[in-house]
Amino acid sequence: MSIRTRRFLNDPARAVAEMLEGYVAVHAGIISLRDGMVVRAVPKAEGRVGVVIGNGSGHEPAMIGWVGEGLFDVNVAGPIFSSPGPAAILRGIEAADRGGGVLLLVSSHAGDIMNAELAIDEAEDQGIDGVEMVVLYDDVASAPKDRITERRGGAGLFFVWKMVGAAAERGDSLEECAAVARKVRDRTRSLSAATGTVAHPVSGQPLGDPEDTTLSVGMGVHGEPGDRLGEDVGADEIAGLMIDRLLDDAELPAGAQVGLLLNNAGSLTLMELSVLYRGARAALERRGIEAVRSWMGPYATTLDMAGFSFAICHMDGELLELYDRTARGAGFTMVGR
Amino acid sequence: MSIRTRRFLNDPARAVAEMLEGYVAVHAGIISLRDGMVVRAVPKAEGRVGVVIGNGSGHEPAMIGWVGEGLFDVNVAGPIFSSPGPAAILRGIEAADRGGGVLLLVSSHAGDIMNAELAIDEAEDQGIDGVEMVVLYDDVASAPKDRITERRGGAGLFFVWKMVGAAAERGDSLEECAAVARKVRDRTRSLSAATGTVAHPVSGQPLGDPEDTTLSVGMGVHGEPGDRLGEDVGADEIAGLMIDRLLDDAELPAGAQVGLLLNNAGSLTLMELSVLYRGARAALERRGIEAVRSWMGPYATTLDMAGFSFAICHMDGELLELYDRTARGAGFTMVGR
Amino acid sequence: MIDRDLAVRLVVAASTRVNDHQEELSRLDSVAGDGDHGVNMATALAEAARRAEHGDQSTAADVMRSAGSAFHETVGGAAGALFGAFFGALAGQLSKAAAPDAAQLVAGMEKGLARVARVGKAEPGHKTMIDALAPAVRDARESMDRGDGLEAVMAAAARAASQGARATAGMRPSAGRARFAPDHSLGTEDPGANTVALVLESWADQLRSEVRV
Amino acid sequence: MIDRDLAVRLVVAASTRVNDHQEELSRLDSVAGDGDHGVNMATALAEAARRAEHGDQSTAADVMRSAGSAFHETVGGAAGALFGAFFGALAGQLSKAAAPDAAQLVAGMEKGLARVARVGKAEPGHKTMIDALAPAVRDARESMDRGDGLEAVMAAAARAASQGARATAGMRPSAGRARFAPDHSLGTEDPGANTVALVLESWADQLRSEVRV
Ligand SMILES: Nc1ncnc2c1ncn2[C@@H]1O[C@H](COP(=O)(O)OP(=O)(O)O)[C@@H](O)[C@H]1O
Ligand SMILES: Nc1ncnc2c1ncn2[C@@H]1O[C@H](COP(=O)(O)OP(=O)(O)O)[C@@H](O)[C@H]1O
Ligand SMILES: [Mg+2]
Ligand SMILES: [Mg+2]
Ligand SMILES: [Mg+2]
Ligand SMILES: [Mg+2]
Repeated sequence: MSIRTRRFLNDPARAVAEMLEGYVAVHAGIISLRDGMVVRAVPKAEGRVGVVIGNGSGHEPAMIGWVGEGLFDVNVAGPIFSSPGPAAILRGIEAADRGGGVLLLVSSHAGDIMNAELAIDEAEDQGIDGVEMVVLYDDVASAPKDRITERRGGAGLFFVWKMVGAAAERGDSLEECAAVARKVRDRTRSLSAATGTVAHPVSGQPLGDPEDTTLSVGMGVHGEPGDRLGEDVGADEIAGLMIDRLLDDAELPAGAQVGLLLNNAGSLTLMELSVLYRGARAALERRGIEAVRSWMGPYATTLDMAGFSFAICHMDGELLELYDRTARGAGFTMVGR
Repeated sequence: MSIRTRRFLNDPARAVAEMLEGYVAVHAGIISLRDGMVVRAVPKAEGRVGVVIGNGSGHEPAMIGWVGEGLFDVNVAGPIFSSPGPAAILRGIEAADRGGGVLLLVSSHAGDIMNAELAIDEAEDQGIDGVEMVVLYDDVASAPKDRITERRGGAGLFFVWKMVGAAAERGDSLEECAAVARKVRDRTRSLSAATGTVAHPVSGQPLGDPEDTTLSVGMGVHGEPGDRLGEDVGADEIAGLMIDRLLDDAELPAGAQVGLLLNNAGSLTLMELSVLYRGARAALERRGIEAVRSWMGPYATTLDMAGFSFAICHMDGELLELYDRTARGAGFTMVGR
Repeated sequence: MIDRDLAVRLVVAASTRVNDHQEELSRLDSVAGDGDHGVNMATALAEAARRAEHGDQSTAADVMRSAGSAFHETVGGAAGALFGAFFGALAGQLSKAAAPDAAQLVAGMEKGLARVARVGKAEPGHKTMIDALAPAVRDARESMDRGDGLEAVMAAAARAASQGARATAGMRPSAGRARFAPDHSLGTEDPGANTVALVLESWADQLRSEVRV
Repeated sequence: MIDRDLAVRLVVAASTRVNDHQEELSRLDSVAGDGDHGVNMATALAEAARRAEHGDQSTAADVMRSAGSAFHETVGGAAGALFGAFFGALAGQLSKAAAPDAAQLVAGMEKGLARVARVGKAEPGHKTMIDALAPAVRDARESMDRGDGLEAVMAAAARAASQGARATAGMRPSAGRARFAPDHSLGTEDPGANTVALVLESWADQLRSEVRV
């Protein structure tokens, strides 16, 4: 097996810009484009905390599909797999400002953090204040637990996005929103698996070895390599192994309630996802853990990667209340309970 | 490029059964499993028309994701790419019966029609009546317009499913629902394109030549081959060419209003889809056609095929009213206007 | 005479034969179809054999009827519907005699062919299973009319089916999935026609081996 | 003296050089990164060159500041942030003299290195652009302290950067994306270090060609 390099694009260098145009045109009632950024078609109420995120493209529907009621106010999409620069992030901060302060969420990747810090320096220089930044990480494969702050952001950020968006929408203060972000982050773990790799649409370069189709566990959202697994491992075994590793890392007691996310990294079939989900539920049950909320589908992709990730978030009453609130994005909707 | 044969499954022969288990577990509030079939968790009101469809698997989220309020009552999923047999379809008809008659929708493929006809014969033999069957087709590539009834079912069935589901839910009679199905079918056209092929998960056999990565237009939902296009055709050109062919076939007058569907056949990235959508909108505008409703995403897939299809449905007041009604399936939701 | 036990052996023989060729059949189907024909047929026949061996069918007709249901219940698809219809029709004719023999078998194959043609709406030359089944039925009838016994009749049917299957390579399809790319499958035999040939060959071989023993 | 026009020529030279090597740089990045480094750097430098050639910057410092902004506005990512920071710091030092020369250039490179280290939190030996930039800055300073002129100072910097980039092949990464698979990139040079070498080499060549003419 090798990888698909023939893509349905015009000029690849213009792919991100054209994607944004097309995507907002489909979802005109929910989002629009302003200054190259995806913003809410109907802005949040005045005085509320604005939530903004800048990130590399190629992970759609994250994050462009997460702008909307109960979610983000602004998404600044950078080039493929590359954080936008400080100037663009600063524009995003300004656009998200509804007078209640702005929370800048950053997925922990070297480039994202650096550009966000440079943007915040710039904001300070310009006398803009009330900007808070929270760095998010969840991927257990990227660093041992005693160096947890060195972990990178993975699919588990789903839970942070969802709950912070809900908190900001209902009127929590900037400090409260930031506290929710840190709390959810600290209760969330993710781990990914994939077979094969993908090609960068602009350079045409594969991420890693295109001929290597070994199943690897623990790879990153930009194709950073992980550990290899034997060829004949079935879905139940893979799911079980991954869930065990997440639960061990989180040290959850039997009886704990979790949110369970099964994220499609790109080209997995719904058939495979459903079979893996079934395996994960069985693995959770064996450990006495209850999946009280579940979501399955493509959320944070790596282009058309044939892979997936599991994330668990240790729920409590406060988090469930936030999780269940209405959210209306182009790529994620939840009708409040 | 060749194709992915390593799949995240347990025993491939049990993949469909395990998929159904996993899928209904994720979406427990919306659907459940009964006798191997996907049924609504909350049945439709008594006396309404039941809507049922039997189809091969491998096209998810169609049709398992389309069972729910405003959509189907029962989905009978067959083996991969294979219609279920008459016995299973008959059980589906019985399960969908709410006392108002049952509409059996059939996508025009040899096996689906034969098995549906055998099931209806069987139903008659058993004294079950009030069953109506409508055969649906929309794929302009599969037969010329003067033999339109020989065309096969494609992604445009989206519009039929949506509107028939709405009609049945609001209480239209069996004849009225069947009339809606035929009306929408006759006003809908679809056309698909793909590069490369996919492997059958059970046999491991590729559909067609795995080394052939030519872009082909007009292939079927089971990988039936289409016409080839040159290598260097960009997304705008492909979209324009396909939209033109749909409009020519439908003979729509300038000023006509259409619903536009861009269906992901499996592994296309949202980036590519969005760029293609942008191209299609431009092509429609050139012909003076207005896309009043749009939907983009994976609906009827062919496993992880790197392809897509466009469908247009010529709208009028009646159809818009039905299209805009609330629908709540695991794989398709619309909040009524 | 075709008694219950012989019918069971025929179903088992067909299952074994098709199972041995399932990859070849799927490969043929992958050229212009969806690549599952071998799996479909092997799965249905395995279930048919399981039911025949463990079931409580008391006549040959019951065995064949239950084989037909196995097609309809386990695989679906085009070939599932058609082979199910064929076995159902065959069962109907076998049930017309207390001790069914070549006459009922040939009549059953004729009914089966007619039903396959009606359900599938395909004609000879459309590159389908009919292109193996129609000559097989014709030669079986001729053989019986010449006064041949069960073994010879089935040998004639198998020979004709096999030739018919080979001949589909030169045809352009106008039924089934393959019709969407008529030129694509030129040079490749039709998978369903091959299944017909394999089943009839397995029956001819089974009958021959029983006579010899 | 580094005047406005020389600064423009330096930016253009860097852009041309990196553009010529962009595929190689992306290939290096694809081993343990995301395969876009060549595209990133070529895109940013092309925009920097465009601004330099068509812009209305009146000093060398302005040209370098606008190059830094080009990095921050067009590419983002790790290298975008870091190279943008480097050019910004360089511009800051150049602006301190009316007629900036080797002294301001070397001071600017030192400031740039410090800012890259602060923003990126990486140290020498972590297999990053710092492993080319740090020796380059050190040798440039030594050369200047020996009394060398601009051309010789830049030649020394380029030599050291190039050696530093080669040496990254033997390192295990502990910063950037590549750190997640430390062994994966053993034997492969760091892409960002190579860009540093290419840029400084293009500047050394440009200065040498101007002296000769
Ligand atoms: N309309 C038809 N009439 C007769 N035989 C048909 C018809 N359609 C398909 N077939 C037979 O079915 C075979 C394909 O069977 P199979 O692959 O199991 O089903 P499917 O096409 O549903 O995947 C073809 O090779 C052909 O012999
Ligand atoms: N923390 C860091 N400190 C110094 N240099 C870094 C750091 N992280 C990355 N780099 C440099 O950036 C290069 C990668 O740049 P690039 O591929 O353009 O960005 P990205 O990693 O965001 O895709 C690496 O080769 C390395 O030289
Ligand atoms: Mg990058
Ligand atoms: Mg099939
Ligand atoms: Mg088939
Ligand atoms: Mg990179």
